[in-house]
Amino acid sequence: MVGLISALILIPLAGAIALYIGQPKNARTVALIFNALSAFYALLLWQKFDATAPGLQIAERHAWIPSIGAEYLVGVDGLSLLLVLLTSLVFPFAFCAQRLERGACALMLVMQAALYGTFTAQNFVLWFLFYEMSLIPAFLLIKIYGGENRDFAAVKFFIYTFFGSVAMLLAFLGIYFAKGTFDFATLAGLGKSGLLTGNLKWFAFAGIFLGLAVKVPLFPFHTWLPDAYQTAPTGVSMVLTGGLSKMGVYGFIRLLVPLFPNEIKIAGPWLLALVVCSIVFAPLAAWAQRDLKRMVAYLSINHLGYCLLGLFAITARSTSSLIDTQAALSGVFLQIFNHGITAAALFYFVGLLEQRRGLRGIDDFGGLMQRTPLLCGWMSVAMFSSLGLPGLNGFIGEFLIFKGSFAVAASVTAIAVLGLLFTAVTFMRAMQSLFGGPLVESCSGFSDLIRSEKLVIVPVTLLMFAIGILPQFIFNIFNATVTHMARLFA
Amino acid sequence: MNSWITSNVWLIPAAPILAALLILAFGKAARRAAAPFAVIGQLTALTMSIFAFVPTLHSHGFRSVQNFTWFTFGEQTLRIGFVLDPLAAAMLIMIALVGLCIFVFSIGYMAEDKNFSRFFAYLSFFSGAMLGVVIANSLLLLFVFWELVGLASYLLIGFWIERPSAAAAAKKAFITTRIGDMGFFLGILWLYHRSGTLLFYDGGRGCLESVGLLALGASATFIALLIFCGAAGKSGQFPLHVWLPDAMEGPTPVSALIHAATMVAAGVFLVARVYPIFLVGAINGVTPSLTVVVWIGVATGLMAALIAVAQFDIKRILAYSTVSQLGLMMVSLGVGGVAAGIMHLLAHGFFKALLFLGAGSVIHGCHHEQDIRKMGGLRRLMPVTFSTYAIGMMALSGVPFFFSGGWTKEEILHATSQWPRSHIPYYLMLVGVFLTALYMTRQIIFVFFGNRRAASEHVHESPGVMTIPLIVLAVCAILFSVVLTPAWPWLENYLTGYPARFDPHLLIQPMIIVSLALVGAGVSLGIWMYRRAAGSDPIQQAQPALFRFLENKMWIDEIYDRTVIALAAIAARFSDWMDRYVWDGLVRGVGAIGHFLARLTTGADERVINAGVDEGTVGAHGFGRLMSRRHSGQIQTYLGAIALGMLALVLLYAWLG
Amino acid sequence: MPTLSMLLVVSAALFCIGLLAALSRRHAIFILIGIEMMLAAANLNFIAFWRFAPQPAPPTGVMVAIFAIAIAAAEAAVGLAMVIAVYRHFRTTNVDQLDQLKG
Amino acid sequence: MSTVAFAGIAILTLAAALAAATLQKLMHAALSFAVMFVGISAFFFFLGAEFVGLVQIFVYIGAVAVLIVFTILLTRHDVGKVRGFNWSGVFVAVAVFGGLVWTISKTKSLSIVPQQIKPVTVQRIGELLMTNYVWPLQCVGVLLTAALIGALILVMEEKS
Repeated sequence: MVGLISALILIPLAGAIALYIGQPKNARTVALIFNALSAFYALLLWQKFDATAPGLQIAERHAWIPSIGAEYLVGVDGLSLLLVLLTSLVFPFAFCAQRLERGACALMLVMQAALYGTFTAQNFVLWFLFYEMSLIPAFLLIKIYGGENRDFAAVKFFIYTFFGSVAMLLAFLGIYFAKGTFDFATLAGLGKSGLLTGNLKWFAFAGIFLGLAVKVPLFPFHTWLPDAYQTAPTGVSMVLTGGLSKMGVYGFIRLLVPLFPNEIKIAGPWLLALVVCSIVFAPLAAWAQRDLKRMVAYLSINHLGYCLLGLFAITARSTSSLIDTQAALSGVFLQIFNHGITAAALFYFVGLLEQRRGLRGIDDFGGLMQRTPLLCGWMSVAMFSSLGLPGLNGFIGEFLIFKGSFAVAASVTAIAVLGLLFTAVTFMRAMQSLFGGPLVESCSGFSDLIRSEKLVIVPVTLLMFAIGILPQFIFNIFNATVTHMARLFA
Repeated sequence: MNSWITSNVWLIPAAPILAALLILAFGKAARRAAAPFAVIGQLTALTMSIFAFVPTLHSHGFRSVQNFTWFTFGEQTLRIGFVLDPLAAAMLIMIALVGLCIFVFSIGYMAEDKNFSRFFAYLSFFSGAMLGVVIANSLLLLFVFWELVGLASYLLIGFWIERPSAAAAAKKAFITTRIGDMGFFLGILWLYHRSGTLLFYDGGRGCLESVGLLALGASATFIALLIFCGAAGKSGQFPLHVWLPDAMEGPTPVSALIHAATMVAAGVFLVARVYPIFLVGAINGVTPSLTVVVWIGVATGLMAALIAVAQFDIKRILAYSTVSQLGLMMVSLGVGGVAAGIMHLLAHGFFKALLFLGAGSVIHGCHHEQDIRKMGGLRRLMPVTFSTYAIGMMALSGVPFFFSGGWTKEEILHATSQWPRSHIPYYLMLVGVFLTALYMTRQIIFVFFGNRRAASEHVHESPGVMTIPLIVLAVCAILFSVVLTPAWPWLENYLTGYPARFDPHLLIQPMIIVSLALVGAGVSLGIWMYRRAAGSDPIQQAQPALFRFLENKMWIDEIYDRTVIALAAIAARFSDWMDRYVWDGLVRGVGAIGHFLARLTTGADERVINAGVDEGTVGAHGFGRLMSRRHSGQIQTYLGAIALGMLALVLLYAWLG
Repeated sequence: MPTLSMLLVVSAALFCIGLLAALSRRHAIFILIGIEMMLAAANLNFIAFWRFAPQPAPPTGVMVAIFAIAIAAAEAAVGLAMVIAVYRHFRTTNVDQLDQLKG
Repeated sequence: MSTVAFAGIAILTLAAALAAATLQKLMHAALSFAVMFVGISAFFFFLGAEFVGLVQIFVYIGAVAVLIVFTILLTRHDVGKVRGFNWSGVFVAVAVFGGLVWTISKTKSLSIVPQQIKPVTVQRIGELLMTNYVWPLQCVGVLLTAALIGALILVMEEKS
């Protein structure tokens, strides 16, 4: 009998195999059917999930390679469930965004399975397997289906992330030889008293940090991201930002913070400095971009920076009170989810523009408001959500993060607020030159949103509003986990 | 009904917002229904506001609070709520009433516009958000509505987004206010951190109540100043005032009016709402934060009044007059005259709305000409507009006895004169009053008197749908003074919570003589100076340098362009450059070192150097080629790499020891 | 008596000379010679560690060295056979010109 | 084992090794190679592993060195032509040597002198080979056979 989570992981894989063997004509439809199935399972998981219990739930445990302490252990807590739901949401969204070829659809499904695995695995070996498994389809998707400059971007992406992964693997081997276990929960329990000693401690910390920082990415390990996001097809960019980048933040929460609480306290100021650089420099760089996709990519770095700001602020200082810790953690979780939706939506809109115009430079458009008011209106909603306008989803997460981090690191937070301002400036400039001014001739033939596009964008936007106005249903997923983790970190 | 509305006060902003959503949902199909929807929504809000107003009259210091949990995070809850007190109730009525007049006026003014329905959706949305600001009982909820007001103003300023100037003005407004809002946001965070709650009133535990205020301690000054940043951004206080005059790019009278009568009042309202925070640690009613408010207000008021003297655009004159009046209100709040400031805010809402609608009527009649030098002699052609405009002008100038503005201005001057710290603000305010009378006289002479000029041919009076709101507002501007007189200071006592008594002896105050003299001097000087001015300005001829300085708004925009904006743009380009060349260069450098070592082992020195140079120059393809080149196929290269790798491991092992 | 570290230094030197030969020389036979030297250095380490271990110790080092010699001999035989085969095919033994693995 | 003898053998071995690695003439290098193995065998004798030392001499000097010489003869057309020296190899080798020596010097537990031991007899080695090490022995046997056949196939004349 296959468990619920295993089924969730296997469904996209089955879809990929079906696409490969069956060679169906309409690959996207098949992929969407499998997505619907996995979404159904994800909802089932949500339904079975007991939101009041803090620990691991619906776990499946099988022996795998006992000699090295590797076992097949999957399960969900609030954070994992949140990310599983996000994955189930972003992938159909991405499939709807673009008519991908059969091979690309199969690769996307493999990536989806890997993401489900990453977010549910509770044993390092298994987790790492899925973590790396997502890398290969991402590489191939960029390399084969990417746009201009794809070879360079793909290799850079691969080498970069792979380098980070190797560092992390080495670090974990070190931990394994010291402690003899790969189990997350056991390791987290040992983390308090210090996992390792001497220089090895810092070596392991740096290795894991590097691996995750590249993935998120955190300044200054982010330079692969603009290239990769820029050249990848729209759907892949959406998945990269909506799913893959979350693996890094998830890793920080699940691995680095529980395993190295003492080291983070020492390295805290440096980490916060990097985060602030991420938050301030990324939107500034976004402002200077001419390519819309690159712009959104940079803003993505900025938004993930907020997640890490909250996380590092509460873990870097031992003085943080319970309310601040819980606020920051809730904010981080919510921000993860929000960013997944919002950034994917932004890439979706850039894709729509590119589809209509063939180009996506910010100067290639102008006066769209006259020609395509609906497109502009819905795109503005996504932009306002991204810049943290109250009433939309971005605001609550950011408010909670800043609330938590302000209490412990006021000066850092004050600088980070600049990031909010620069994000607004960037979006304002984009709106001005895309929507405003006289209608550019090359845009005069644009069609407004068609029915199928509306069907995609309206539910997503409604979700943004729902989270922005009545967020309780999202908080319910992870409140118990937040409480539990806050005790752990305190 | 009365008690029902006090416990469901949220319905007041909900009505216009619902109307906005309905109009948007129907889209273009709702063109005919848009205006009725919006007007009904606004009318509902007004009715409910009046019903909400009634219970506040029953008892002095009435305050009804409904708090509820917005969401629970972890084990903590975030609570927000709504409050109804005299301040909120008075603001509600002013906003709803002025808003209704605008709505009706817009039906006529925007009749030709192809995005008619969208315009009404925005207007309703704006009105709802503004009403929400007023009744919020939580600084966070207030911030939420505050930002929504900002969004609505962005949408309305940029309503004619196809005009590049409108798009730029909208962007400028949003970003400038957002700069202030970032300060406000930090203030909220700080306040939340210190007091543990963002509710204003919460049965003694709110952040404006004694326990919450005690918890603030010395940080209260900073929190107050940060919140004031937000207020300064919204209310166009120096140095964040630059967006307000540009905001006149919106649909002529309507958007301008919103930025003149209601939205900009939000900043003043905010300061009044969180006034207890400003007062923490006050000695004689003076705190450092309030002192800052006073001086910023004085600087704004005087600067804007000076600039207004040298403008030729009918709307810009009014815009600067708004900035100047807001400065006045801020001074009033800063010196302790909270009630006076709010009274002036309410009165200003009416007469400034009147003036802007009048200007809109003039512009409409003059076929969208806004330069006052090209108008003239409109007095006979547009009699209704003229007479209502004259009432508005006198109210704004502060002519005593009959006009609301006169009474409130005196109250403010009175409060300022008693400020213990310094008398300079008082004298500067007197200069401001004089200048106001001067530039309003100048404007009215240019527009309505003298001979007809280029734009005043074929002028006609506006239709009834536009003039009736003018008349309503003019009546309001006069009648409102009934509750403002010192003889029966009903409104002041209503706001401060004391019962009002009628005492006719207090009608004549010494201040009224000063005020009368100044206004009289300003008006007479204006008449004397501009009487003969036909299409040109006497100051311009007498003092061209000074005039140019004022006409160009003291070059503040230009200074910002050269400093702040230029710096930010440089920072952006620098970030991008760092990213492309330094951070990415580091990564490529690491790759190049690996490549270099690999090459070294094959001993092809020339190729190493070439490849190194290539690496620096080829850029895009370099990395890919590099990766393939490193696989030279030569066994010795691999062996060398293995040896170095082993060495690295050995060293690592020894170091970890 | 020499200490263990002196022996290890000698074997390290031997290893590095072998590495030098394997990396620097163009001729395939030199590469083989270098590899044999490195193997011999490793054997020396095995024996030395066995000898310096606290006694009594099982002669594991000796046994491993014997096996290593056997394997090295086999490697040398195959390696030299390959040199001959390559020479026949390409008419050269210069490894610089053998880059069929190039990517 | 006296320090003097140790130093002598070490110098001999390393000098021969260096010669084998750097001499221009292949034949000279092969001879130096043989000399180096004599030195290594001497180390083995001194360290009490007489049997390994003997095997070393038999296998290397008797078989491998001779094989090398044969190969040189078989490919002699090329011998004079392949020249050149890759100096970057020196860099790598010196770096590795430095790293190893630093590691050795840093490891405190290595500065020890040997204790007295019972010599390991050939009989004991034989017993061990037939008991504890019987599986590795079998594997080596297979490996040697495979190597023999492989070498034969490699050097067979190419058809066509």
